[in-house]
Amino acid sequence: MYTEIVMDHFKNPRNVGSIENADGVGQVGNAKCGDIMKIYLKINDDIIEDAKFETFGCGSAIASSSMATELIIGKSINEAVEFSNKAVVEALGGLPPVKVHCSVLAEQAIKSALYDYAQKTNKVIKGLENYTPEDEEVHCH
Amino acid sequence: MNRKIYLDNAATTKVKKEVIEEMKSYFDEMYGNPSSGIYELGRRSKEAVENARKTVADFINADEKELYFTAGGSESDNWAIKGVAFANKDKGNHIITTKIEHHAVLHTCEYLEKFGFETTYLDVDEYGMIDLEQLKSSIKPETILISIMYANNEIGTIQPIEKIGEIAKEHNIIFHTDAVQALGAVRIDVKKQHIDLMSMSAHKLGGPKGIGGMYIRKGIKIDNLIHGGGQERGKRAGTEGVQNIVGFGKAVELASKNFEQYVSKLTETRNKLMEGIKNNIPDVVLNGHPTMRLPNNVNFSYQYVEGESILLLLDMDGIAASSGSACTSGSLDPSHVLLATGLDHGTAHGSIRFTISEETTDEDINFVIETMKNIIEKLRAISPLKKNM
Amino acid sequence: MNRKIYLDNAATTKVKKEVIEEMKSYFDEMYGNPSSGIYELGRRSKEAVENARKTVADFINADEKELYFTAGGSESDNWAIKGVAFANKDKGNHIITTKIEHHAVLHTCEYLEKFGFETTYLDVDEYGMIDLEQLKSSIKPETILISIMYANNEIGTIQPIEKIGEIAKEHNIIFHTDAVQALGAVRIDVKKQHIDLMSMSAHKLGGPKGIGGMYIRKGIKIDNLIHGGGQERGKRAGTEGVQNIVGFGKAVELASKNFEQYVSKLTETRNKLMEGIKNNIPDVVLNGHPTMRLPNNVNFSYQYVEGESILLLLDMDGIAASSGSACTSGSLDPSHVLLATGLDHGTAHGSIRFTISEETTDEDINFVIETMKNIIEKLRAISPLKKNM
Ligand SMILES: Cc1ncc(COP(=O)(O)O)c(C=O)c1O
Ligand SMILES: Cc1ncc(COP(=O)(O)O)c(C=O)c1O
Ligand code: FES
Ligand code: FES
Repeated sequence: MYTEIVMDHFKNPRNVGSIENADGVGQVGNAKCGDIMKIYLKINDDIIEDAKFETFGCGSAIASSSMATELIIGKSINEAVEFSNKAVVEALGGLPPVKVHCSVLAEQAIKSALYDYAQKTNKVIKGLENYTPEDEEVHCH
Repeated sequence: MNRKIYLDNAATTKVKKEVIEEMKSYFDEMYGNPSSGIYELGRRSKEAVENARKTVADFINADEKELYFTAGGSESDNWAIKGVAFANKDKGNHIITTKIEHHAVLHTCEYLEKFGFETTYLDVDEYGMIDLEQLKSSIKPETILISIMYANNEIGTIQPIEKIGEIAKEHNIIFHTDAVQALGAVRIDVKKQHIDLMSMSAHKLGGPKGIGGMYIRKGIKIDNLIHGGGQERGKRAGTEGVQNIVGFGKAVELASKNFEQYVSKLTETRNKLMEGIKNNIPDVVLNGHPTMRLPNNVNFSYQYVEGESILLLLDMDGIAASSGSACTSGSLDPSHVLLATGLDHGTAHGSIRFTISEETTDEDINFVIETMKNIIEKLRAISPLKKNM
Repeated sequence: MNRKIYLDNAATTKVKKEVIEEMKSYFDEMYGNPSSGIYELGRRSKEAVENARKTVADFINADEKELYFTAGGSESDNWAIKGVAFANKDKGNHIITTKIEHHAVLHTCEYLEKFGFETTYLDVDEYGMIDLEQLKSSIKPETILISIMYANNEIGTIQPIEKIGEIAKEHNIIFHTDAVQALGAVRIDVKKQHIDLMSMSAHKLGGPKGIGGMYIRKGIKIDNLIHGGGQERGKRAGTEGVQNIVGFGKAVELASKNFEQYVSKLTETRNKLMEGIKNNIPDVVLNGHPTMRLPNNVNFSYQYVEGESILLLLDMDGIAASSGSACTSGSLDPSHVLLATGLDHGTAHGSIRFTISEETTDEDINFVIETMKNIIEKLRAISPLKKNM
């Protein structure tokens, strides 16, 4: 059902945990839907130096968060805003259609963390102007 | 990883050696059509079908003329409910069932709305038990059918079938029970328990897949679900799956031998698994009734983690189980059964069902407990929920 | 008496060696539930089901997403007709079928009267052929379904399916065909022949009993016959009879290999039997079409004698066949199919159907002809009818 890459990231997730005094923290999803993703970012000079995650969710959700953190470490915040779940799905070698939404969650968690960073630092991030994190939590999937 | 522990016997079971052995000759030796009784090959098939019918009927204390073969539990449920509804619509349009039925019952009731039928879905308590008082007060003059499952497939809770049967009888309402999970696990007596219709499926007790049965008390008005040839006394058309019917019969024959012994051994093993999990893993919730439950069913919710990830990790260790999480089924909501018992969505997502068989050893149990302990620890370590608590 | 000649392959067939071989491992090795895709055992079963689906779909030039497994031909017929009727009743309440359909179609149409549907039963000519002009003139604005069998099980007549498909398409009416007897005996192309729904059954072509299929063209509106779990893309609930599905797939795979060769060999043997009977026994009437008939079907009426007595005598000589006589079925009237072709009751009572297989040898044929000659002579000698002629 899952590709080898998905299973690898699921079995041995990269970047698990939290970052103390993180520059941006985003949490999306809720337990009602069976998935919560929390992403911590350490940002220096608008570059994402480190990313960590905590996830409550299925194999696809865990693998997606692992892969997403891998992909955004080293990226600038402008690049990270452009980051889409498609990149995660591709990097994972594909996801079953019913599981693609778990990768969307990863994209949203990153946006949410960037938003938090923008709020904290009073920055305007291009592409995040109309973003409001609450929107993401209303409906399951 | 070489060990394989199959603990999903409520989903389906391995076909028993003796069953396969019995079925063998019905493929290319005694392959006649039972309806072709005029020649020997046909007569032999007919005989085989009737022998199986007697075995199954005896096991539930029915007359063999009240036992019909179907393609499985789902067909039986559909037949019972649609058949009774359509045959008795002049008497009323109201059906009573529960919130924790199998989808074969629930979706059938929903479908019948299109034909003007209405359904009351009874609540269950935290253990998955219905309330007999609510049942009584739900009965209306238009009620033509009560359909309440014997034992639940997810949480294993066994309903007070005899009491339900008595209530139905008092009110002169037809009583159907889905006994797919109960057959071979509890003593069923359709006469004593006042059951009018009962669904069964062979693959849940060591028989082949795609064959089931239905008990229909003599005199019950029911339309066919499958019209056509005169098979099954004109009540269910289609060339009989003779080899499968023979297998069903054999599986029931095996179940009826040493029945009490089998059940008590299973119960003992089940209790070990239940205790082991409760004592070794914190923050777990038992789903279903502590004692009025199927002898093979262990179902817990593991807080702060999600079921599919548990199943994936279990599979890596060669353990097969199932979960009520929405993420396993691709649907939006977790198991309707768990929600009906009052679990919140989050907890329901973290449920795992183990259903054992007589092949399950103490060694298996210990390995499963140890494995689960590690898995839950690992997943909780990466869960954002745990910390918030 | 040691020789055994099975010539009732239209009733059911022996399961082929290769089919049994293929099914074997799905009883106690790969016994997982296909819906439990999370673990290996479940995935394997799922794969097996999907492979079989592809094989069957390819054979009839369908997309695998348009192929659904059922418990057999009768279920498929019921599903097609009830499913289309209930799903399209806002469009109309009229169904067109023929007088020579299998009871699974006829009794289903009759049942639907209870729900306000009306059926036109098309006539057939002396060969069992429908009249396309009558079909066209029977179409009304309320017509929602045309159900016409591909090939008849008693007399073997093959209908002009492609032309019927074109007429249905022109009028935007759903076209169902019962191809239970045709599958594996004639080339079927659901696309070219404009078939919207098609019933199949495995046990008619060397597969196991109790498993069938239905082709449903993408976009066709149809209600479920069996509601419940999400199996078969939500269209047919019930745990899949995996071992039977695997067997069905294998039987179709075998049929698709050397198909033309198989058909021409069968036709040759059939013609020998047909000629042999015609030339050796006086006062016989061929039932069905002389050329547009199934390659395995030989059906004659033997005047002045009754079918059951012939069958009994044949059985004594180890030959299995069937008859359209009322006396074999215990019903009042002889075969509705024979009557529809215009046979008088007396003649219809004396009909015998031989349906051969690829195992049927020339020696068998000669033995059957010789035996029949003796039997008919013997029975005519004691018949009062013969003398009156
Ligand atoms: C033409 C036709 N339709 C339908 C059926 C019913 O198929 P099954 O026996 O698989 O239900 C048969 C065979 O009995 C048949 O010959
Ligand atoms: C309680 C219950 N009812 C009905 C069914 C359906 O049975 P089958 O899969 O044989 O159609 C099942 C099993 O899936 C079940 O557990
Ligand atoms: S977290 Fe539920 S499907 Fe991925
Ligand atoms: S003559 Fe005896 S049943 Fe017809």
